[in-house]
Amino acid sequence: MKALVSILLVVAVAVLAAVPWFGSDVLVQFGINALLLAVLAQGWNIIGGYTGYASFGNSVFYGLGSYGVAIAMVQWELPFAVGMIFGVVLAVAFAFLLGLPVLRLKGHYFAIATLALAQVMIAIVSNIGIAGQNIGLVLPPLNNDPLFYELSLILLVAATATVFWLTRIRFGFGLIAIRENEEGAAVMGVNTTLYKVLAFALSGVFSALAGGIHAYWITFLDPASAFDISLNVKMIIMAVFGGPGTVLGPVLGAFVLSGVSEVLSSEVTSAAGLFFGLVVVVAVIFMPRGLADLMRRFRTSGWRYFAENLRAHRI
Amino acid sequence: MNAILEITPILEITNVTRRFAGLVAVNDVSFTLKQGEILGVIGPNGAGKTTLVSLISGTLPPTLGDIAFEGHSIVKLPAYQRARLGIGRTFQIMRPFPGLSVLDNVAVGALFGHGGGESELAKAREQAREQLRFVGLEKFSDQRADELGGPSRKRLELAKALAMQPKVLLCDEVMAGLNHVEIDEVIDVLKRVRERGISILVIEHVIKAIKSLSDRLLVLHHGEKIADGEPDTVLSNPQVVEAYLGRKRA
Amino acid sequence: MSNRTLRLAGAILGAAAILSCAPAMAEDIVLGASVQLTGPVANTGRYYRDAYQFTIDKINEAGGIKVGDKQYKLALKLYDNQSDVNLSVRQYTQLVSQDKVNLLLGPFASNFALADSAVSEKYQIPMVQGGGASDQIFSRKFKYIFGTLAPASNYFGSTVSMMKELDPKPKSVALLYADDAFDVSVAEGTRPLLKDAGFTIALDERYTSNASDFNSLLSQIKNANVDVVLVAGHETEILNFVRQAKSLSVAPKFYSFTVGVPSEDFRKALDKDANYAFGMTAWLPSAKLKDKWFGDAETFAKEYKAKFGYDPDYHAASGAADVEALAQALENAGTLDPKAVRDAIAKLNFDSLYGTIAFGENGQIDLAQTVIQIQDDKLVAVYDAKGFVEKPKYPMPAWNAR
Amino acid sequence: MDLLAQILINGILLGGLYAVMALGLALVWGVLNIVNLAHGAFIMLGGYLSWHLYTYLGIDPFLGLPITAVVMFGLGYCLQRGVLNLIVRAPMFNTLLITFGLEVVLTYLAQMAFSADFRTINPSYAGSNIALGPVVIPMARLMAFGVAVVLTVGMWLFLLHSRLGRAIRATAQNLVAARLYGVEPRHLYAMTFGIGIGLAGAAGGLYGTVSQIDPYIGATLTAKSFAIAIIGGLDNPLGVLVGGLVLGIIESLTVLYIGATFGDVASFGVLVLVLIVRPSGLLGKTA
Repeated sequence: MKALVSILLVVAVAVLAAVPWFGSDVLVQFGINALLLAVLAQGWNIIGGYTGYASFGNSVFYGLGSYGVAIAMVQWELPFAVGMIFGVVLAVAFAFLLGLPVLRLKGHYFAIATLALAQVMIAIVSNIGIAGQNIGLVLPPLNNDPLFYELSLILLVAATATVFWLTRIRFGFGLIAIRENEEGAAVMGVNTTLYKVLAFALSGVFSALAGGIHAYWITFLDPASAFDISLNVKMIIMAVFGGPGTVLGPVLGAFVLSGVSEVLSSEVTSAAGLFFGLVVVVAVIFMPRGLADLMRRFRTSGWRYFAENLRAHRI
Repeated sequence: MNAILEITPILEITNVTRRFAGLVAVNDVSFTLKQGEILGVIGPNGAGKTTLVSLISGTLPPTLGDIAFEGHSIVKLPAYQRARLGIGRTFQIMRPFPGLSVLDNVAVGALFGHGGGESELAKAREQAREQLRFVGLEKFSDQRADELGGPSRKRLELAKALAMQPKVLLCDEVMAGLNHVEIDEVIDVLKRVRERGISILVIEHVIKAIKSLSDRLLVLHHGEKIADGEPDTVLSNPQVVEAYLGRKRA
Repeated sequence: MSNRTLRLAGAILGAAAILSCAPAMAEDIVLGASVQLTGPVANTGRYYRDAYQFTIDKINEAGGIKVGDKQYKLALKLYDNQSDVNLSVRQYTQLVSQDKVNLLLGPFASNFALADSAVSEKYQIPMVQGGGASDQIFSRKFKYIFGTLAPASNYFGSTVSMMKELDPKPKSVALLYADDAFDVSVAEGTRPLLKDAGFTIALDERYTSNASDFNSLLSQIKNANVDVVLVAGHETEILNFVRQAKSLSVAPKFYSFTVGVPSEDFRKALDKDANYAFGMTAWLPSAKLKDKWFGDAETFAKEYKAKFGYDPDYHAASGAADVEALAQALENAGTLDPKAVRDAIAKLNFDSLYGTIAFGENGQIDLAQTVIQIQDDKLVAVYDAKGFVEKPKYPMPAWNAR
Repeated sequence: MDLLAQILINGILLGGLYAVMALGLALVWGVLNIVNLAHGAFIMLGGYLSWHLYTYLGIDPFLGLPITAVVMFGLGYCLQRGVLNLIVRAPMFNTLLITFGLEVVLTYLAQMAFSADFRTINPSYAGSNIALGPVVIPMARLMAFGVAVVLTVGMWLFLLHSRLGRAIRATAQNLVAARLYGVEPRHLYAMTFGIGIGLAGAAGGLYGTVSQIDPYIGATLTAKSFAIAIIGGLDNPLGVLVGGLVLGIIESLTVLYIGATFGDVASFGVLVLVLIVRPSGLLGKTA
């Protein structure tokens, strides 16, 4: 069974990697977007799914990564790779400086504090000259979608491999222990503060890299789109829809929801947003534990699965 | 027994006070726990027993006073560092890692506990399995922790703490809610723990259970220490009787 | 994997497959666009949807256009970008690479045009857009982007010229502008104009786009006792600004706004309070503006209102001009080849309902702004390149003296 | 000096409006532990309702507030009873997500029903004001402020002295406490959410008299409401009033002394600071 799953995964990655050779330009475009969203969902999975902290600040990392690339390329005329590193440095610095105080907060308070941080970043960057204030920065265009696609795919594989690796090492176990019972983890010797900050930073690294790739690809960046909170909500929805705290759930969730959303925006264009909202509401009600849980338990429970969920969570 | 009592105390609590917004939960309490000793702490509900455990394990900072472990003050150390020095605790309100299997719950202790723990997952799970065998939970290894019944959870708490390879074990009401047979089993487990050289501080509400287990008893009442000594002497102390029986005394 | 899992996977693949089967009409020339039909800027986005469709229908009614020796009809492929820049970039790519549209029409707003012009440049398909006026769009040396809005930097040009001739001549000016690309361009262009004309800038404040509370800024304006207030912003901001000015009794001698004044929506929302407000427009529905398809601008405005139930403003006219520019360029080029059409667009010089369409070196059109004012609930042109058209109501009376 | 006085008055009046906006959010969050991301969308709906009452029936927006509040209460009650009650015991993310989904749905429905055009509620006195020497007090804002104070104090008395209010407060501590007061929990949840939404509706009516309403104002208003609720604390309506005033004054002063693009830096910066230093809010009980 394990071998089968590994083979399937390798095949899936190989097929995905081959898309630019047989797929249309639009499919590649859609792919870049879906892959980057999957990276974001996977990045969020580290802090939200494994560590249990509902971060609304991951769009800050994404924005810092975008601005790292944009500032380096536009203002300093440095190569893309240097910009990516700069973005990651910004994100990690942010994770340590603000993670320390903010990660002491629990539950909704943490969520709201990170939400506010994203707002503050929009407001601050709108006033920073080197970041183009609220007008934004225009990057030099690079007409090479297959490259962006493969970069995104590599990043997603790296993020997923990292998460898989986390599940088999002490650090990952510590994060799960924090999620399950933080006080309990502390008295068993888990350095909760350090672990949380590290998880926040790690999750930030992937988000920042995704932001960097996206900025160079879309060639335009302004504070509202870089620190977009609805992007953060999207990554949470995707991770939660797929199954938070699982290795493949967030990726699956990102692919499925990106597909649904893309079909909606091209087929029922004027009501796409409405349907997306309805899908979210219905999904939360009937499968609050995500696709991964659905797949695991649907085999045994069948359609009763949905009724069981309802019964378990209502009052 | 006397020989053991002479050695330097493993845990020394000096004039510790903890206040919560006007309420004094623990008031100027001092005592020692000696190497290899089993010290019972009793007292009525609200006497400050659980607070005391939290102060020692580091989940609560004391308002005043000092706590020393093996002669060094640990009062400024965070909980995880105290755990790594060798202080293990169980929780009265049992809070396992609900989503993890019973085995992995215990493995967390082996991975992080005393001295920083075992870094390899496989070895940690091996150690965890041993602890489960020790407390008699082996057959539940693969179940989710939140699917365990009450009595089994008490044992899980013990196994988790033991997997940390602690030098001191703080047990917060591990016998509450158990029947006679189960209490006897736990007493047996704790005695075997002590045979490994681990010092134990047992907090208990039920006097009978603790009397046979403890080398020494300490009584808390309204956050203050009102007695400390041989179990029989302490239990016949009129102040203790009053505290426990309260109004019924008349 | 179980059967059920496989079926689920199948459904996902199926969803992806739907993406790859949007048929394009073979005989028509398809123009593609992605505009804001939903989301925060949808109320201006619809001008473009309506204008594009309206103009294309009109051209088709007249038999379509002749390219080389073949007669073609025009068709529109339009997406809703939900006021999301990233989505609009993806939709333009889809239009070009999947739907294989022949030419592109633009989105509304400068930040969208800025991002979307990268797509037309990348695929070398010309885009004529009438919704972005920021100078940034045209300073990138792109060859495939053309704009039919007058340059942002000159929006207040005619207003400043008029201010010099007012009696009594105003002295001090407050310049307020939102912090987006377009409005910053406006402010940067206006500052030197004011200085050259000898006005003192008493207050020069950038504010956050979408701000809804102007009480603090208004109090500062009142405190500085300025004669003129110039605001470059968005319609909702201007609306709040005017309402709050009234409630704080702030009445400078003169105030003028980059947007709002020409739009019916704005006048309706403010009712009588809209009076005395100055604005500018590069377009007025005048019978003097002759047009090949509509006859003249007045007819265009009438038919437009009859069809959609609201008055067109310069956004709509600019959108109509975009379609006409493409149609004219196709006829001139005599081929559907995008590169040839691009060169034909660059050489365009024809009269339309919007004015003379001729693009400068950078791809932007240069149209003079006419100063307009709302007088007795009606929109009146007061000053254009040739001087006063109608007497401006100046100075503005205090709010309680109206 | 006159300018400063005027700015402070502006800030205080703005703060009153802010307080009403956040009152319902704080109640729902504090009692039901539901972080309602759709709160702003309900304010928007309340604004539209008030606008319709004024435009088509000629009902003064301030006199129409009770109608708006009652209708919105009904909507809130039904939503909690029919939808949100289904996921009360699900993991925390889910309430965030479902209310986000609701926000999207409400926004789109509003756009379909009311179009993207903005609306204003413009009664004859909306632009009038009272002059106190050099300081000008806008009428509509003053009235909105009055309503804010009345609603806040009313909420406070209701929670403190009515049976339902006490049951609601008890529920904030313990989910099943409602039973002790003889109230069925499902009903109590729906009542609480309904009251929260009713307050949001009233806030929408007030908002329409001083600013414009369009289908997209919700998200910003939600963010603002969070800031206010957090700054003031969740367990006391009077705290929310203080939170609103603090935020209103800070924003006005920031615009005056630092610049008009720094208002959001100030308000959300204060929010983060309060969260870090005093997570229970300025007036909240310390944990």
